[in-house]
Amino acid sequence: MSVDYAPSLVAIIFGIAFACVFLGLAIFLGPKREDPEKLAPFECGSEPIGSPRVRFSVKFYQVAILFLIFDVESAFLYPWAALFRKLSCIGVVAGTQCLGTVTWFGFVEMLVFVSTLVVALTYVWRKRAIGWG
Amino acid sequence: MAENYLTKLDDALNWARKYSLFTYPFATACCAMEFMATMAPKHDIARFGAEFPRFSPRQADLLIIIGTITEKQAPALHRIWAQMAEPKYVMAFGVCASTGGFYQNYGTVPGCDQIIPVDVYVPGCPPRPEQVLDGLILVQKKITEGTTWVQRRDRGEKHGGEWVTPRPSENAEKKPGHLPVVS
Amino acid sequence: MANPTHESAAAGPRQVVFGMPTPDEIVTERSHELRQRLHKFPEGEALEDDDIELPTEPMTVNMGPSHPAMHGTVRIVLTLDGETVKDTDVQVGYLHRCFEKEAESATWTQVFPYTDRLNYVSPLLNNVGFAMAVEKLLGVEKLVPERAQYIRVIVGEISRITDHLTCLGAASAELGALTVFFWMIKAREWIWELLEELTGARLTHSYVRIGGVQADLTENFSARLLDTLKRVREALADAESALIKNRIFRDRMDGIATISAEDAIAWGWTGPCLRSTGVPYDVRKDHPYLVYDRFDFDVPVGSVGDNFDRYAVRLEEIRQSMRILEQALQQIQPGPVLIDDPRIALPPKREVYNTIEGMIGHFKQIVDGIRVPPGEVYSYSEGGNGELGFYIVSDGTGRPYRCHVRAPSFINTQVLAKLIHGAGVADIIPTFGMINMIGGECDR
Amino acid sequence: MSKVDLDKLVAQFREAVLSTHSSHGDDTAVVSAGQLGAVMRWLKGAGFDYLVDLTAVDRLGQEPRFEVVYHLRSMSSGSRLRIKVPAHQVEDGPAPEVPSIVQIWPVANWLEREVWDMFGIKFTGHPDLRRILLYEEFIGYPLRKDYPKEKRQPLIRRDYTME
Repeated sequence: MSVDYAPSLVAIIFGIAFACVFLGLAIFLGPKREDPEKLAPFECGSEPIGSPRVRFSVKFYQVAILFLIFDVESAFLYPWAALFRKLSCIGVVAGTQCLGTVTWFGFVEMLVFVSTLVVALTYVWRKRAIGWG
Repeated sequence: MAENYLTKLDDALNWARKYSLFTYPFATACCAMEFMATMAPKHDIARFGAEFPRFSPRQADLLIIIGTITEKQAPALHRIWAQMAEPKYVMAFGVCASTGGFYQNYGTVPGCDQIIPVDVYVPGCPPRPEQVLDGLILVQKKITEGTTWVQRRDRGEKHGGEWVTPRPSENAEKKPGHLPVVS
Repeated sequence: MANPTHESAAAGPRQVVFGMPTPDEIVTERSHELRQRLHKFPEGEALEDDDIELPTEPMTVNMGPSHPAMHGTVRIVLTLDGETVKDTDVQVGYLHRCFEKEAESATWTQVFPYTDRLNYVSPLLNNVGFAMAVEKLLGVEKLVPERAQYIRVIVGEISRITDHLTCLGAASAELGALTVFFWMIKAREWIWELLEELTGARLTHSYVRIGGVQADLTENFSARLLDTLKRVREALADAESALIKNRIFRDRMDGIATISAEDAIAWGWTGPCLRSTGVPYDVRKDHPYLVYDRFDFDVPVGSVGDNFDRYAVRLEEIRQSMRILEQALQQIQPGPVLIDDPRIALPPKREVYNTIEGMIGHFKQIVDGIRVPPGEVYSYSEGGNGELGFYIVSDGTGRPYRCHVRAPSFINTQVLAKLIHGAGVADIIPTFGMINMIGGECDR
Repeated sequence: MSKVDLDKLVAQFREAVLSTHSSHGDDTAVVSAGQLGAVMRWLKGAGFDYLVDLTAVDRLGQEPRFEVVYHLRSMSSGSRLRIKVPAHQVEDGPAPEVPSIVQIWPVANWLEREVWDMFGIKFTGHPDLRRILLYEEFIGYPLRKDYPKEKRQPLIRRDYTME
């Protein structure tokens, strides 16, 4: 079945155009007056002390990466949920009704995907990488 | 009088800027209580588009100086005003911000226009919320007329312009940034 | 042009040159340190890579004067290790408006507008405190008419309610509960309307005079006050139901910045902060002044002394103040509101225009001020944040020789450094909010 | 504080207590600076576990020009006491010295810093004596009687001619 990609193309173009127009407006119409005091870092009105380039504890990086992994995982659920009816139905799908036989394929497929990540989650949990202690 | 300076594009821009003033509430003293009341639902400042306080000078248009500015606070005020993105407008909220009020002593700056240029002074100690909203409408009117300090400076108007500003007396030592100490 | 930043004496923040150390500097510096750490571990264990934590540098951040949570007038130089606070240098004084120097050059009555702006959240409590101090010095505190004392208690308790409403509202807003902030400010707005009718101003009332109060209560004031209190009670009930059992709020407030009773006393805490640690010290109960001994109200006391206890004590204190108000409104009797001693109180306008003594008395008192006999006195009352004391020295002229304010906010804020050591950066906000530091009173 | 405690204090520190009087219901004891630490420690032991306030008064023209005033309160009995310590100021000589009581009551830390900031009375033994209400560049001590009220020392001012 030929899937017509035109609408999504228009949406992408519109999105990019929308962003560029507003950024462009800000850049071209906004007045520019840079001077050293304006570009100094803002520290609630005080003289900036210390340098922002300081070695951070690795905890921050760890928590960020772990969040990224499980966030991307949940991103995969969306397309799966959209196609769930098609996946678990051999035969024609009429709107919300599956005319052919209903199988467990869709569900099992996602179960495998999620369970591998649950294994990763338990490992991370046991190593206390998530906790902030 | 000021209209002929502005082109159509500036008109449109000023109209947009006028109705979406993001305020940086530089709140220090008793006027902050009245500012809370101005923000609160009864005297709602949101009706004029200035509802969203931005606590970073980079994202603020209107610097509202709320309360007394002391000598120790003055460098912080100047730094925050300098770090504000253009175009920036300043409103002095209350008598202490405008002239130092009844704190004429060694610790208080006699008015924040000794430190940064101010567009609108709202009298009152503390001013009633209606006065504050009136001051805000005055800022909006000045923006459309093009008579705010930033717009004058962009047009290159020097002090010779039609508005009068206090001049340091002749015997002031010519070091930049220091007026004679009033003793 | 801008002054160089002050280097705090304690672990002073290092002035690091603004720029990234070059890679080879990093390698040489770190590998030397790493090799040292490796030698310490026995051979087998050193290979376990979990234990080696690369040394991190403390980061110095300004929680500066113009910060929404710092009420705009306190600067904290934080030395952070990641999220936990290692060292703090709390700097106050950004709202030092020289109250004590101004008081020395104003007559006794002219000091009242300055006292309004000390704790500008509960101005009438300062007025009453100052007036009581001068009356104690004059020796006339017994001669103040009874109705004036009742009115002082009434407006004082109303002012205390606005103080706690503002403090709880601002603290909830800083924790993200903006709706509760708007409810509390709405409730405060109703009260301000009432006070504006009575005193003429919403915030800076200057309503109390030496020897009484400036004007009598407006007509059916008590009926409207009771109605306002009913509406405030409803708004308070909404706010309490929204926050008290809210998981996020409780996690941010429970067990944070706990302080023991001994520490609180050693650090000079008074008021709701001290009562949250379990010490039932309230000046209205321990040293009853005005007519407080005629009302029965109890002093809410916390148990653990953490942020939530301070929140709950203030919430309960609002209700106790309402109880006092209701009893005071029943017990109040008609009568004069100002002492009729011409040397202290201004004569009524009728006399000033018609009689020569009234005019001269009025003129002398306005120009030279009230003749207060030389001496010194320390008078104290229960302010919004604790024991508000006035130490006054008079040299017999019409102007105070020395007028020192024992500011509860200044003394309560001192222990902030100890409370936030080792806490997270996010815990500074509720802790500072619950101490309720008011710039005008802290820096005077 | 009842008369008894005042007499006990005099009995305990015969030479340290210069004089005692009681006005407007506040009992006052004037103590010499040298013995201040000992008197305060004794008073804390005697139940005055709460330092209410610490301030100073500049009596320009009288001999002990400054007097540092302490207010104490006992949490248990609720009695209060005022201790005054004279501090001499030699004509433009060094700053007057008073021993610090931060070790006894930690609350005195900021209070003493404020008295140093406003009066220029040095507290020996104070861990971190710097200005607290004013900025470091401020010269002079404003709450002294000879400091004019409106003598400003601005850190920063806008220069109109430069714009």
